[in-house]
Amino acid sequence: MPAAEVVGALGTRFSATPYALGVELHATALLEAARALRDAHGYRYYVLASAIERKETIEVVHAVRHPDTHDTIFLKAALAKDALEIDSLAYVWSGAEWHEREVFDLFGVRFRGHPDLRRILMPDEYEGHPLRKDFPMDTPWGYRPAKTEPAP
Amino acid sequence: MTGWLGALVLSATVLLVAMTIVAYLTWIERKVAARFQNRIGPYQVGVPHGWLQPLADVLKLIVKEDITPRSADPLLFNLAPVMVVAPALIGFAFIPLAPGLAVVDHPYSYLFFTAFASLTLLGIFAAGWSSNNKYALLSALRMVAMVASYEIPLLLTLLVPAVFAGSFRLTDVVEAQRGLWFIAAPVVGQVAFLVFLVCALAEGNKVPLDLIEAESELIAAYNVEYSGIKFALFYAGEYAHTLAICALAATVFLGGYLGPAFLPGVVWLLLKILVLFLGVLWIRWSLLRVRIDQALRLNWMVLLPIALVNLLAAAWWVARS
Amino acid sequence: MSAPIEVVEREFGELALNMGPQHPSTHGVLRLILHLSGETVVKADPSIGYLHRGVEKLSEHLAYDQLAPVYERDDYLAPTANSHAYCLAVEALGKIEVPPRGRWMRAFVAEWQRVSSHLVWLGTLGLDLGGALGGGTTLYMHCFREREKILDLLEELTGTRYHTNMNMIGGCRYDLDGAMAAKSVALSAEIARALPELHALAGDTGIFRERTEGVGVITKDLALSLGVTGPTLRASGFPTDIRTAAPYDAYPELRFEIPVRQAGDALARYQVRMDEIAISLRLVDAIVEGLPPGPLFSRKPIKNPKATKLPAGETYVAVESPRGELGFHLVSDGTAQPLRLKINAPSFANLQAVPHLLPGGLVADVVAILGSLDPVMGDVDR
Amino acid sequence: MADGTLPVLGQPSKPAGSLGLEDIAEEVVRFPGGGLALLHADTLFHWAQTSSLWPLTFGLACCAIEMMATFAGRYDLDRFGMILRPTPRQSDVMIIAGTVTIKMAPRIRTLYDQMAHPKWVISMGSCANSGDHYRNVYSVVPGVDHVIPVDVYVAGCPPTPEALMEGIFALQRKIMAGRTPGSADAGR
Repeated sequence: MPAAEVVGALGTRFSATPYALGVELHATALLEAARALRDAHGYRYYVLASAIERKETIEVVHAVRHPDTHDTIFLKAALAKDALEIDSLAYVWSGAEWHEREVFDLFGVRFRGHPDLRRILMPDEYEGHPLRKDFPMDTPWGYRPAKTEPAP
Repeated sequence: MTGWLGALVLSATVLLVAMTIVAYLTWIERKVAARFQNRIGPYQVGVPHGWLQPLADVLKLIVKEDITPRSADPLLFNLAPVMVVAPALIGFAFIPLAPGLAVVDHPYSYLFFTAFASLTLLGIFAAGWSSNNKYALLSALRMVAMVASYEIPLLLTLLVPAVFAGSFRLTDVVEAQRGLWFIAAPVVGQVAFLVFLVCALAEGNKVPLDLIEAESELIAAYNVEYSGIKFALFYAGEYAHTLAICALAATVFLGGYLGPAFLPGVVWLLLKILVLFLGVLWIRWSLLRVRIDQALRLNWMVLLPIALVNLLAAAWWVARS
Repeated sequence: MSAPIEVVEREFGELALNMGPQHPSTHGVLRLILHLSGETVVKADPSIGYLHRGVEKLSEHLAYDQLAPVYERDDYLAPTANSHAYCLAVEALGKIEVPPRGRWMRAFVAEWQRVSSHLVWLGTLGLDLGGALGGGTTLYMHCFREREKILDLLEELTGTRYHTNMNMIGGCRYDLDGAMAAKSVALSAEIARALPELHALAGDTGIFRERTEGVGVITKDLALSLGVTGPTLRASGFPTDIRTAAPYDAYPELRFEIPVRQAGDALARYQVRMDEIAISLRLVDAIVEGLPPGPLFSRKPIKNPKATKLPAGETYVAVESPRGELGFHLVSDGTAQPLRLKINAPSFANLQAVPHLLPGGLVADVVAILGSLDPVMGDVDR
Repeated sequence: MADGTLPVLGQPSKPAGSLGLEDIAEEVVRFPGGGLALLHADTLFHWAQTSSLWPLTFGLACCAIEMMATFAGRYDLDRFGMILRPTPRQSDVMIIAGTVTIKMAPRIRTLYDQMAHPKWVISMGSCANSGDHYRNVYSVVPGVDHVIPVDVYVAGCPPTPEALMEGIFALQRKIMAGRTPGSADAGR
């Protein structure tokens, strides 16, 4: 789906490597690339933010779309697990605000410059980031009792 | 049966009949609403069409736990239900049941009735304020805004029958309608009735003007903290108030107990009240709710000028003839 | 009502009102912290997550064939849209072909559920605007009367009322026979006849227009930047519909118009959805007419679900659910379970508009705006 | 009652060996129509509670839609005197319709505590009964009975309106039998 010339332009300007859905770029280039994508290429429609946990890294993914051509492009930036901090895109697309809060809540990635970085899905006083691979699925908390039967 | 004994028997009878009617108004409302909504309504409690439903509701509410929240003002909190239900019931004392027969036949009974009907709303305010709940508070504040504005056109239109009859005694007002019911008075009567109906919807807390008990916004509004028998009193008070307003409308606009002689006057009165109540239900169960600013705009921009002009027209008509 | 209400910010003269999670018109378990000045909202802070069921974590622990019914519980007003998007994602990654009849049957159920979902939306909007003790309940009852007929048809087709479990990877499970096709045609005509009645109870009344016109306006810029989708986006002037923008299944072969309104207010959202009901009814008839013959599915779930493996890769596939773009971002590492599965929920995106829309309105506008956005909390929280 | 649970209205108390009211009542009941005259107060009140079960307007997830469908025209719980009340103070029965999460559980507890006695709980659907397929997920309480006592469990995902109505009838039988609220024995 991504438009080839946009991917190419991003690749030359921000040394990003194309992949199936968009481009992979360095975490420090994300904010600039996002601004360029919105202002120069017209990708004004925000789709989603997500994160993918790999062996060594956590990849933060943003997806944005051109409202007229309906081209979707994914921006992916890998973070080392001991330095989970990346620039927030909440001031580029305001739709990123809640999505980034969700990634923070579930993965523990901190977003620099986010207007209101709080937990969104889990209770405020919850410990841990549930979607991390080292977080057991049936962790007891609050009214949730300790495990009494094996997980499926 | 003279003197105080007669008055006692009469008032006890009126009170009992009024309370029974109030209880069955809830059943009528549920059945009528069900008809509007393609369903059956109460059916299983009591063999023909759930006729024991009001009894079951009242009994259940009596045995239910009666909670007074710790942060509430206990005096006002417990007094408020009585303040709602008592004035509405007192109002029935002034309704003429037959020529010259009312529990209280006072020369200013008309004014007393309207005063007591409005007192009910004071009880609602007390409930909303004393509950120490934000939804109840918002409801109480809305009530003050609504009542402070809707009382004015309401009273102005209620003056029209008094002007026609030349008396504040309700029995006189009825007797003055022997020739022509006041609703049939050309233009003035119909306009007065319509304005009264809209104001009564607001006072009686019915959709589309039920901003005091806006269930989808303020949960249960002023009675949000009330349970058990106190809630039952609110429930009864709401219907008693509606009944009282319908009774007033039947008395001053529809000729009260007057009617063809094959039925006694009281039956005519009850029939007129029932027709008015069904009319209110029809409005209530088919319209959506307006917003508070729209309701107030309707009052100040539309109802109040119309009521004023209408009152002047009524006075001019009476002075001319 | 439920959580203790204590904060009163006296220095600003504001009243902090806690609306939800248990409130008649928050459409489930949404909680809104409203800061009121008088009755005017000055700040709104939605709090979500009261129905967060960890579906994304759960999907990393189950096999591909086991997952489709799990997602049906997410957006519980249009369950097949979820499994539909999931199956499309797996099929895209695994290069699995779906026979034509299977693709058309998926669209058939999806369109019926769009109608039934919009009917629930209209009924609950009525409850929001009219209260449980008024005309709103009447509208709600009439909507549910029509919806029950759709559920009857779906129950006859699939065995359940709305969690149909219709879609599976490689096709769908249940087939339409001649008698049911005739029923579907008759039913769509019946509901099309009932639509004016519903419109007369809602949008045709002056009070409804007064309550919704100019309320909760989402401007074009805000709509794009927030990423609101579906009818909410189309009411703001963008004719964007995944069914035509990135057509899937039977939709490339179907012709239908996309309703658009420019105003972006609650009334426009109402009009878009009402038009969509009519269009979906025509679509259902078109699907029944053009249903191609042939098999329903290309593969069956196998006995040992863990044996199904997808090649490593990453894909994003979206469908147009009744609430908008419902996308599945599926990442596979070549094992029997997804490495990561992100559900891009339309209600989540639409609900994000709430803090931008509520300030300046009254408490009564809050419920009107929420009702017009049609959030489903299972979809928001996942 | 002895174990600290809530008292039930109108429990008859009779000294051992004496001819109590109940024995006389049994004699009278043999006459046709005599039972009506000697209707026990507790039977009367249980009947009232059975006939006017007001649920709290409270839905969590998918099951709430089926609950709404049950209140709507085709099934119409108003036939049995059930009307929805939006505030817990005025409701008698709480229908837990949907998945209970750890974030929602304290609120459910608060709502339950705010209800006035006698209060009943129907757990509707597999999620509220046991957590269903979310049972092992970090954010889900595996069954609402970890939070509040439950009277009737209704199975299904989601239960059909008929199943919910059967659950309500089971609760009515339980109330008529004078069982303590919160005891999980079905009133058969």
